[in-house]
Amino acid sequence: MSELQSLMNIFISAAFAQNFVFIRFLALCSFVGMTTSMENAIGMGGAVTFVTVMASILSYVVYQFILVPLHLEYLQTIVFILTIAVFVQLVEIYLKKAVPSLYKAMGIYLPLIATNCMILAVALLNVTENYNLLEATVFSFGASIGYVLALVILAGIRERLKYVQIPSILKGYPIIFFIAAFIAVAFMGLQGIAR
Amino acid sequence: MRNLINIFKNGIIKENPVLIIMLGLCSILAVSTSVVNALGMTLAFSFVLIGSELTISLIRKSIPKTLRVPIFIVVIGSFTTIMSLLLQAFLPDLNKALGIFIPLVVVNCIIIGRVEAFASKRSVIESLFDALGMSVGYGIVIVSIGAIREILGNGTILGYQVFGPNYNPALFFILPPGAFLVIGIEIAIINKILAKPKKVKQEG
Amino acid sequence: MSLMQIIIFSSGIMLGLGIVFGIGLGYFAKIFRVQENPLIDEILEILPGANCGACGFSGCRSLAEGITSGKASIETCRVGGEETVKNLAKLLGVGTDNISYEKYIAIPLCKGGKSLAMKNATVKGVKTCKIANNLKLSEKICTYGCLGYGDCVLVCPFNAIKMNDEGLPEIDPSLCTGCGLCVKECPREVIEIFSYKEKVLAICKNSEKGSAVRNACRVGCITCYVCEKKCPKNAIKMVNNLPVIDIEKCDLCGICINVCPTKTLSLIKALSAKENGKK
Amino acid sequence: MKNSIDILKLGLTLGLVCLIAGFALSATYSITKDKITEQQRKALVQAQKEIFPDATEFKKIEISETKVGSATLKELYECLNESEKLLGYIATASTPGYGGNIIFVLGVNSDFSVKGVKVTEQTETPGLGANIAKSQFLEQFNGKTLNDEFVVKKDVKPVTSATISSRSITNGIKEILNFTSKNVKEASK
Repeated sequence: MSELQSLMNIFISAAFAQNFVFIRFLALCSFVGMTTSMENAIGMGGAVTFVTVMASILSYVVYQFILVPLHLEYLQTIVFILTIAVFVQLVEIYLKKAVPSLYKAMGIYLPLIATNCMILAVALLNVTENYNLLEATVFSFGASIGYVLALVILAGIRERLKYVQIPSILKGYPIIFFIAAFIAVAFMGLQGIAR
Repeated sequence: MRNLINIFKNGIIKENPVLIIMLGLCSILAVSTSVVNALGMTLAFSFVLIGSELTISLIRKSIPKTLRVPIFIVVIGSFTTIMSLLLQAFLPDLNKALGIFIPLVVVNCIIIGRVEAFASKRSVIESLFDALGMSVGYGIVIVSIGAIREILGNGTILGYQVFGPNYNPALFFILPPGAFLVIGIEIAIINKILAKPKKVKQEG
Repeated sequence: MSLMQIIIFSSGIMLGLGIVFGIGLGYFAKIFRVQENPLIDEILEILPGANCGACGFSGCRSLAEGITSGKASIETCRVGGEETVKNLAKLLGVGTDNISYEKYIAIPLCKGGKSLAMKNATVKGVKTCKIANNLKLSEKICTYGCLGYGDCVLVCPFNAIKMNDEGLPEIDPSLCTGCGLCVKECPREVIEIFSYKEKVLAICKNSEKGSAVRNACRVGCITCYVCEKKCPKNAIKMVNNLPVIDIEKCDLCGICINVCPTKTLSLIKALSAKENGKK
Repeated sequence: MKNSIDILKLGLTLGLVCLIAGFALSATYSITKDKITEQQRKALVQAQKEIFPDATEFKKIEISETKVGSATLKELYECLNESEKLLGYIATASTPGYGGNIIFVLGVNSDFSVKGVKVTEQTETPGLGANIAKSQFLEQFNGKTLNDEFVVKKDVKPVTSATISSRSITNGIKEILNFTSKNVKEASK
């Protein structure tokens, strides 16, 4: 049935074909920073997935039931980012109380999740592609899976970088960007699989 | 006065937002397919950065601690929306070229970073100079990457043919992997210049 | 939708959202208040906040946590100096008498100012010490001395360093806390940390033989061994062509300072900001 | 009690900041509102003028946005010249391409053959797929009618190394042409 097929289509295109990190260049700040170790990457990926899915549902509801009836679509950027920021701050306060170990590991990156480009981009794309609620959730879930995939791939490679000879000039960030370039070529190959 | 110039110079070389502090990469890699786009993005970016840093440092005393992030976000968000409305009205083709990256200026990590680290602690004039320094620093990087990618990937600069008509451009540089490569090279160059050589420890 | 309606609706929605979120955040912050030791924030207020890491902790906040959990004593923070130790003692109700408090400061070991060091080039372009040192862009012949482009000035969180008109850094002992950031920053490691007790020091880093130093700088140490011979307590030993003075043996008689042909040796106490760098 | 006053104060401060922001935004929006709609109209009118140079009036046919196969029809206009004679129809539609949606304007003559095609917006791979927006590729559709096959490599020469983009725009045109000819017949009866 074509309903499920179009949902799968959205999921695959968000996670692989139009990967948010390698093709659309979103959320690079945390991508570069949080991939020093595998559990950092997974911890960050998990939190971002949760926040992205919840934020995209929240912003969909706010958009459809407040902005559209009053024809104030132009407020979408600021209303979305405000809801996302407040939502992330609530998650931060909750994490600090309930799971202090994860809170310590996240360090500076927790408030930066609020400004993670991907979450706002997902909310905005839900509007421009005028998805319904189910499609929007699948889209945000696909996008965050793509993000976690990118984090895990790079974290894996970066952990092995310690045992490898790198020319001194490329030490630190340049080598990471070179690796990202080659992974991006691989992801570009996937671009045709989902319309 | 010297201190202010220092802050301005700081933003360009010593603490270049992109190459040293490694922030704001999303917009740089995505938009720098041509110099015109890069200039447009710098224009939008500096408008929002200067506006936000000034407003935040004006009201920095009266921001309660728990509301710090939401207030920053509302101020930056409103400047971004004003900028995107103005762009849609007066520069429609730039708006189409930059597309989704105009609203994404609000989550540009440099603006949030500078506002939190600098503007919420320093006086208005210092924030102004810091914002100017950062915008120039950001502009230099994005325009240089834009130029490289446009010349190699498209064979044109600002739209004019550079290598003659039958040069088939190395498309690689317009596509996403090229962007990663170019910024990697640029960081390597800056590392080489600014790196402190490991000197042998002198005894005695 | 008339303009007035748009303005009223938008402002109304934003106001509504703002209030709802504000109250939500406040309420949430109250329920999930983490019982953190309030002492940490008080200590953090007293600490200088330079996050320089000289105390071995990864920043003032973790030092504050160390102090509250007893892992660190109150004078671990050298940077804060006497005034921080006193405030911390007052806050924690701990006596300060048994604490031997020693002040450290940073001292630039170079007297070769513009008028004293010989030049073999004039430099145009980016003026930072790192770049000059890296690309060998320095005006002075001496490759050990201070480059004079002020990287240390920028890095000092306490604004204790100023460049004098001789192009040499002057460190104000009252402001300097000995945190060591300038030492790390200087590409030629001209600046070093010393305890601020009275002593004699050789203000030069050039460890080459006399003749090479003589045509590089008028105030460099030309390894003439005069100070080593003349010192009544033979407290001075030449190591790597530079005199090292043994603090215990030296009784600050000052003979070596007067006898030194190039006036490289200086008495630390007298080394106030003004005098440094002049012949 | 003191706590709830604090919370209320927090709410009011954030509310106040948002109010000021909301006011500033709505002020800018009201200034730029008509300018933006005018810009959008201008892009569309310019595309229509290019396809039907001698048409003077574009009457919008009341038709809601409908999904036609994989493409979606956005708007449909009747084009009339000075003497109110029907010249043809203009349809704005979008079809999913390689990189994202391709938005194009299709001009249809009264005998339902293709008058002209213009691509107004696309995010295909720059340098490759983006060439479908160029006129050399689009002009080959002029004059085609329903009984043409609209199949890439057969009667439609694709853009080199961008078969997916060429195929998506080709079948987008085919479906919209098919849809317009069917629906307009009922509408004009």
